[in-house]
Amino acid sequence: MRKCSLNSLNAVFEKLANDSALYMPVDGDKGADYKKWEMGDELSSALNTNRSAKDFFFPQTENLMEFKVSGKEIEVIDTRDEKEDFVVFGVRACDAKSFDILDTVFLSEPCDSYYANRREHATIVTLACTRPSETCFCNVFGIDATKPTGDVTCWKTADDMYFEANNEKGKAFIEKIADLTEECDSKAVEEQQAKTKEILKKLPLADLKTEKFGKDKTAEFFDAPEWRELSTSCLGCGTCTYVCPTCQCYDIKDYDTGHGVIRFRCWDSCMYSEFTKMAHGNNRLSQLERFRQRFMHKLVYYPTNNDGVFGCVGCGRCLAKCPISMNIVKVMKALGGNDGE
Amino acid sequence: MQKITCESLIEKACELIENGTVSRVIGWKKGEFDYDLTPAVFANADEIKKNFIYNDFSGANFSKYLIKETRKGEGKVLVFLKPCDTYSFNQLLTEHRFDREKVYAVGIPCEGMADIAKVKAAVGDGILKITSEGDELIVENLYGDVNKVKLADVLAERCVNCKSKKHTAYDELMGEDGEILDNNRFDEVEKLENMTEDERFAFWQNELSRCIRCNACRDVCPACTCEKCVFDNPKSGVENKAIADSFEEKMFHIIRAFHVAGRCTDCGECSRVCPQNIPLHLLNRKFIKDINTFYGEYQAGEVEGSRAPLVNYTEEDIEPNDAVKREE
Amino acid sequence: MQRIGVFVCWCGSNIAGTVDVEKVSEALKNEPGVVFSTNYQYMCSQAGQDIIKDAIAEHKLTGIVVCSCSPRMHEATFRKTAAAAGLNSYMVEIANIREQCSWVHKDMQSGTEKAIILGKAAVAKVNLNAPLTPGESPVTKRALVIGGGIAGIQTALDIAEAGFPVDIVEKKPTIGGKMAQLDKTFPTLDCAACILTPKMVDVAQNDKIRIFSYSEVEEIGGFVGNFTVKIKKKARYVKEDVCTGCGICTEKCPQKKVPNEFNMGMDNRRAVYIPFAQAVPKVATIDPNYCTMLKTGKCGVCAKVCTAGAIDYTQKDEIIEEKYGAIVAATGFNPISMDKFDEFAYNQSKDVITSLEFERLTNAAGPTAGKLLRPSDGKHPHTIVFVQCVGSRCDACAEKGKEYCSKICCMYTAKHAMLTRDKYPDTDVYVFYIDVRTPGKAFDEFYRRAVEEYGVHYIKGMVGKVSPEGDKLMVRASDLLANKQLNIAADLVVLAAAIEPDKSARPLATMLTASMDTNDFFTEAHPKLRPVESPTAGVFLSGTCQGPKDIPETVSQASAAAAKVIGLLAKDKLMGNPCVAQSNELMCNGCSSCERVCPYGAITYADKEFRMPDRTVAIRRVAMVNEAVCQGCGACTVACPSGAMDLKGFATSQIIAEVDAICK
Amino acid sequence: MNNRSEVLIPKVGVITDIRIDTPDVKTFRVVTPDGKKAFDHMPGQCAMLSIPAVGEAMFSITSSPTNTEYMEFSIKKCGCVTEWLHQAQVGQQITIRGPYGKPFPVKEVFEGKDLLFVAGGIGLAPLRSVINYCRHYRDKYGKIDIVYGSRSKEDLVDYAEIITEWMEEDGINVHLTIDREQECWDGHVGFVPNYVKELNFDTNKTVIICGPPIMIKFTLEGLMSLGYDKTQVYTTMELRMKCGVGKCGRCNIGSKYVCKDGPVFRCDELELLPSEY
Amino acid sequence: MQINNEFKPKIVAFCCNWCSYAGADLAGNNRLAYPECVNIIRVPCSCRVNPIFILRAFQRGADGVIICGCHPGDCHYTSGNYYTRRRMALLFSMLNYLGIEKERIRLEWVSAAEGAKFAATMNEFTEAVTALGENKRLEDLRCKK
Repeated sequence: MRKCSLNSLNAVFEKLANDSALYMPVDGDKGADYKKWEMGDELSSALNTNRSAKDFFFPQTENLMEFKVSGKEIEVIDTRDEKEDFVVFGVRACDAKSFDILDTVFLSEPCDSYYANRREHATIVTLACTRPSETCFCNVFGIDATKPTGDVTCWKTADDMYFEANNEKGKAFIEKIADLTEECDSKAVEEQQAKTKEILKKLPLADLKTEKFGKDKTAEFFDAPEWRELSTSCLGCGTCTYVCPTCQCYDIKDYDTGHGVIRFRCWDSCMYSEFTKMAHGNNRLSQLERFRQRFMHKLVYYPTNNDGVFGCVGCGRCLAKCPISMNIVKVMKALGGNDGE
Repeated sequence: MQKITCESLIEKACELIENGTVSRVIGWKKGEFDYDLTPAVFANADEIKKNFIYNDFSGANFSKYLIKETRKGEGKVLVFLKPCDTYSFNQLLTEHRFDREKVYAVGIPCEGMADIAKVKAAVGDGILKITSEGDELIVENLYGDVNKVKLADVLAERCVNCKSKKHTAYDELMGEDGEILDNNRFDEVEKLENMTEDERFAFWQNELSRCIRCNACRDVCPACTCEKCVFDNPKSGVENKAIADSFEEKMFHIIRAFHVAGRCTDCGECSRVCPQNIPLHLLNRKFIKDINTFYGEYQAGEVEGSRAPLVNYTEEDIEPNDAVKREE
Repeated sequence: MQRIGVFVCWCGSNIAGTVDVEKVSEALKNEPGVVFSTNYQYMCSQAGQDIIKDAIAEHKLTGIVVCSCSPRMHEATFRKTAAAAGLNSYMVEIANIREQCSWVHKDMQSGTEKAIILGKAAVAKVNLNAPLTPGESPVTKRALVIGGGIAGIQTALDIAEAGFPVDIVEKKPTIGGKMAQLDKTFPTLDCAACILTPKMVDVAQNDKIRIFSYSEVEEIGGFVGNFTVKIKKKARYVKEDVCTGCGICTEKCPQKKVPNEFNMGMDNRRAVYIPFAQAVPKVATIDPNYCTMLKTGKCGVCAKVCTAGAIDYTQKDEIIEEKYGAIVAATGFNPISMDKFDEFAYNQSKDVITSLEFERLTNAAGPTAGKLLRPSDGKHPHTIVFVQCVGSRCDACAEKGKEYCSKICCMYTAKHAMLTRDKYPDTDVYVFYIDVRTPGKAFDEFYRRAVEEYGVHYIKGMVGKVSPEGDKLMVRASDLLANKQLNIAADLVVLAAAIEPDKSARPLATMLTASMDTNDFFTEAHPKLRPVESPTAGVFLSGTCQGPKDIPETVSQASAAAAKVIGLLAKDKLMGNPCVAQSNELMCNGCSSCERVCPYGAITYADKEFRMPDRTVAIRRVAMVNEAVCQGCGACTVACPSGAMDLKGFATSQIIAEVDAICK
Repeated sequence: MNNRSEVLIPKVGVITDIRIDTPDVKTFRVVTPDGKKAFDHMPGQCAMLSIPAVGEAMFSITSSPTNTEYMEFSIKKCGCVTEWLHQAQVGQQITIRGPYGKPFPVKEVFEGKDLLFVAGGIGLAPLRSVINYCRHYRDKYGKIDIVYGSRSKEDLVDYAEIITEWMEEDGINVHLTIDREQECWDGHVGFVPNYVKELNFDTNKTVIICGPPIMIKFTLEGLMSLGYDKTQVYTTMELRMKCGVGKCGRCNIGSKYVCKDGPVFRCDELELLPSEY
Repeated sequence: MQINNEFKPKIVAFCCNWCSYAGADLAGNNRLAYPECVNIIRVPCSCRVNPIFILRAFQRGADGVIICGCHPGDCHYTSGNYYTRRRMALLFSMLNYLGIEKERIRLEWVSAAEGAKFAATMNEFTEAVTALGENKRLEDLRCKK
């Protein structure tokens, strides 16, 4: 483990930024968001960014290819280019875990080269949580907020920033800032972890039960009567989907610029009424079906296909952002019998 | 004025559902915390007693739910309307969006609703419990602190600039009715107007560039009730799902604001729900302000059946070229 | 996607002079949907149309684009061509590369580029065209003529002659208009009354013609073939059907001090009056502004003397609603006010008069019983100065007067001068002119007679100032040909005041939704080819409401308008404009925005049952368009927030395609 | 970057032949610009065809893998892509990517078995690939029965091939039916499910079925009543597919992704999925 | 501001069929020149012009958009241009509020008789837009070449 004093943190950032693009949460007047670091920017102390860190690998829109059409002829232009290395600093445990989930989707065969390209060039530097919010429930999914994953894990104490590499990429990162950091023991970190864990236990959602959900539970929940009431006030907007670090549904669309056609990929939301609309019809016609799809996917379908791992990381963004305050916690409680016990 | 209590609403709802006046009640349902209430439809008194809640966070405007709810089955729907909600209610009626006969509207007075983001900004995150005491909220957090904050300091933006305490529609009123208020809701618009063109552009570029096109503003808006939105319709020429260019941010918000111009009741839901905290109400309010300046005072939803300014005209209307300030 | 043929017209050198037509047809070949592209010297010629027809057959075209002159010119031509070849006529789009390209641009390269862009836009549009079929509507076989001057009279007589009922609405108590006020008519010098009054009688006696005199049009609704008009019959306080026109009341009325408008205010009439002896209808009218009985309730002389018992002081304005298939505007003209022309001392001296006043002074039925006497002292004037172009042909930036030539002044002034010299050879007559314009049959001969035979002094030059000095009018003028200043001591100065459309024309145009030019003359559908039709279907133009005219021209236009009306009324059904709004009920919110902006009331609502996308069934209020009533303005399409309203022929997708093609 | 393969980037294909099958079905022959097949596939697999600026759409490959020269797609007009294709002319280029989905188990399961194909309308398109594959390797398969029905004679897709090739071949029985009586039709009249029941097939067959959902439902019931088991019946659901690569999140029925786990399903597998189709 | 002499703007003019389109024809008849960059789209009435069309034009690369209709009171359809006037007043004001240069968009009433006004208006508008330079604030980068 290595550390540097918070006073010299800027020097570390400067070093990193000189090397490759460095992104980190920076406070704005409307909360924290990831930003390319420039001298003068300060690492936000906010728990979570407005938008999740998935944008780095799965941006809201990205051009896939271009076409030139003339008469009856079509030319396909591969517009991909190899990305440059970049560092994402200050990723919280929940978001860090979300990358694993996105990986299972995008890196599984056939591998998505756009995603893979970005993923390979990124170094993820995570930051342990110390002041969780009442909306946090990552522990429910087995995530340790005090020891997030990623290539490098950091802990920020009152005076210092601690670094620990988790893999080769991480080691290379530590190596890069070796001059600016010093080797240290993990005592302060452990103290902080213990303290945070105490708080984590007190979280109102700490004892949310997941046992009833998971692998192969489709039949149990699919026709549950609760879906009707749960979905009744859902507006069908995409807020939960778009702030969610693990939602990865997309649409591929073409845009005719007048002098060529760009085929691009953009986020899509399974909550949208048009989501599954195709030439032959719409697979999920009612908001109930769409609402069910989103939560069944996180709680049942995804675990079924991925050894029981849930498709939610408990970051709490949807709890904070849903216009009508409907969210996965309420769904789990209503379906899982947590409610009113 | 006596603050309306949750109990009195529950009592009223139960009474109306039990005496058969209504068959369903649209109300706020308890959440995980004290502030995350969910709009819900209650079908019986037991449910109401168990889960109905009304507190300083009962901000959600239910008017729009009436479209869907009145299309379902038999019986009337009970809806509780705060003064600002009645404007949306009226506007929807003006546009024939639901059957008035199928609704029983109970007007409830409102002293302003709290904005949880402001509460958190004031007392920090990790909130376990919020209780109301007089004009203060008492907030307990994870870390054992108990903080007090004045409700007046954490009011939602629309409540700070409340335009009216007067109910413009109801079947029954609980408590006393208020008056249309003088307010400063156009101050921020004016501030922007007084900036230079470049400053305004920079301001909006910065705000709108954060848009993630989640459609929350549209989907919550009581004026955006189109059976099919132009942004979902491939034939409209503006359909898009995601913002692939900064132009599309502007396109979406200009067109949306234009479509609700003269119909927007300034209920503030768009800004409330925006996950990116874009001050969308400033767009709609600009239109309201312009309409007031150009065509005389008009507030959508104040009078049922009133003719919206954009479907009206006089022979002496301002010329578009003059509508834009030519000095600077 | 369509199979589109592109036809680029050279229009001789009109287009080909500035646009490389070969390049245009070549460039458009590669546009999506285009399967054939060619160019030809005159596409509108028979040979050109044959090229189109052949191509439609040979290449199985489903749409065509003609790059040619304005669609306002030949769209109809090419639509017919397409129809003749079996293609729906609304599958034709015109790219306007003449008026809006070759004629306004000079550079070949950029002109060609623009023509290609316009062609691409038309191709993009036609790709989204759909075949349209016009709807049908019935024709009310009755015409309305607004204005009862010679124009209105002639139009009405001709229409009635063809067997269709006609109503004339005249705001004055009698028909006859300006011509009734004239003395003689140029160039033949017939007496105006002698040739007009028999026509007035014909009107009165024709059982196909109804005259609404002393009436005004209040409201016009509907559309070609189906107008609904509200006519206000003003109270004349005399029962028209009872009054015999004996005139006793007009002699006995004690209120004698009413300026007589028929004589241009140069004498007085009574409060109850018949404008002139041959008035039609020959019915008295009580002027409510002067009648003591109506104003104070005390008098009643006329009622007492009327043996027929026709006087009715309680009469009220009456609104008559009638349906018409066609409407003819024949609202006529007035001389402009002389108020702004202080230099001619019109308001200072009674002896400065307008030409129309001069007509009354020389008319046997006028205030002086036809004797030419000065209004100020009743003496015979020995020096008369006529001033031409007073308020005509003015500078655009001048604040008074009109830019146009009033057309009739040269001739009537020659007439006045000649008649004066003829009757009073002892009179010196001067005419100051800018130009003398006499392009008409026997017109120039007439003018030359005035100069050569009658010794009228024609002086090219403008009068600078007229100043009353004693009983003389000092006229300061310049003689441009002799290049000297003239000072003439005149006894009478006659101003040839410009004429302007009657003030009632503009509100009428608004009611008719007919367009007007900046001078308030009605705009014709085409300045050359459709000069008697308004662009608004079913509205026709007769006489000076369309532009300055003399009597023969007015009468011929009146007959032409009548011919157009007869053609329209002869049809049993009209084909409507298929470019009308359509409501997509699946998207309609039923919000009423479209209804509120529709000027024609073409939108109605119905509650319909729908299967909603989520499988539920709901009853929704949706808009429906009455295609026979809709005129296709498109106001509703923008008022509709959901885009449920679209306009056939100008669909949202089509306009967007044009925008895209242009901006590409 | 070009060393990374990317399935979403399509190849260019050329339409070399267009056959009008029915009033709303055309069959398109597609090869690469150099005249080759775009890729190899197995019966039941799909390909994503697209036209830039119009969109992408998934179609089952109608031609048999044994056809080494080109691919064919029988396409019914029902959306913007298909409408566009229907007005396209020979020589038009499109883009193509694939193959997608699990094919029919022609080797693993079908070999050595008697096969019964049941198709309705455009549902013949995916089955034609299997039928012609089995015809190519005729000796590996038992008796083949084909029940094919449509609204009318004109709506029978690929009627010419059925008449001139399938009906002429030994060991293949083709049973055609149309919904309503029609002049110049002396064949069977009636709906497919009833016809299947009437034909009273032995229960030893493996059934491959494709058509409108309602037809599948009643045919399945009919087969059950004849004594069939759902494990004997295969169907395909490619209509739900969107991205084809198992990532876009649309085609799943419960936890199964049609584009990866399907589109070919054995009917008992479908039974286990939630009733969302 | 630096005026780029090379810059040739792209201008879309929406013209009412009854007045300004005819006015443009009249300008043509009278050979009154105006720049080639003005491209006219014919609409039945100025009230057919949806703000969407205007934004679309800017998106697709227009540097200026001008809407021409009948003079107030002269609408062929009685009231269409009155609605246009309100819609455009609000739209122009909103665009300006968002910091879009107000000179890029204009509305002019041009009658069928005003060929000279049409040409003059187009000349003047083109000049104003040229002075502003390329449309950057309402551009869609994808549509730029």
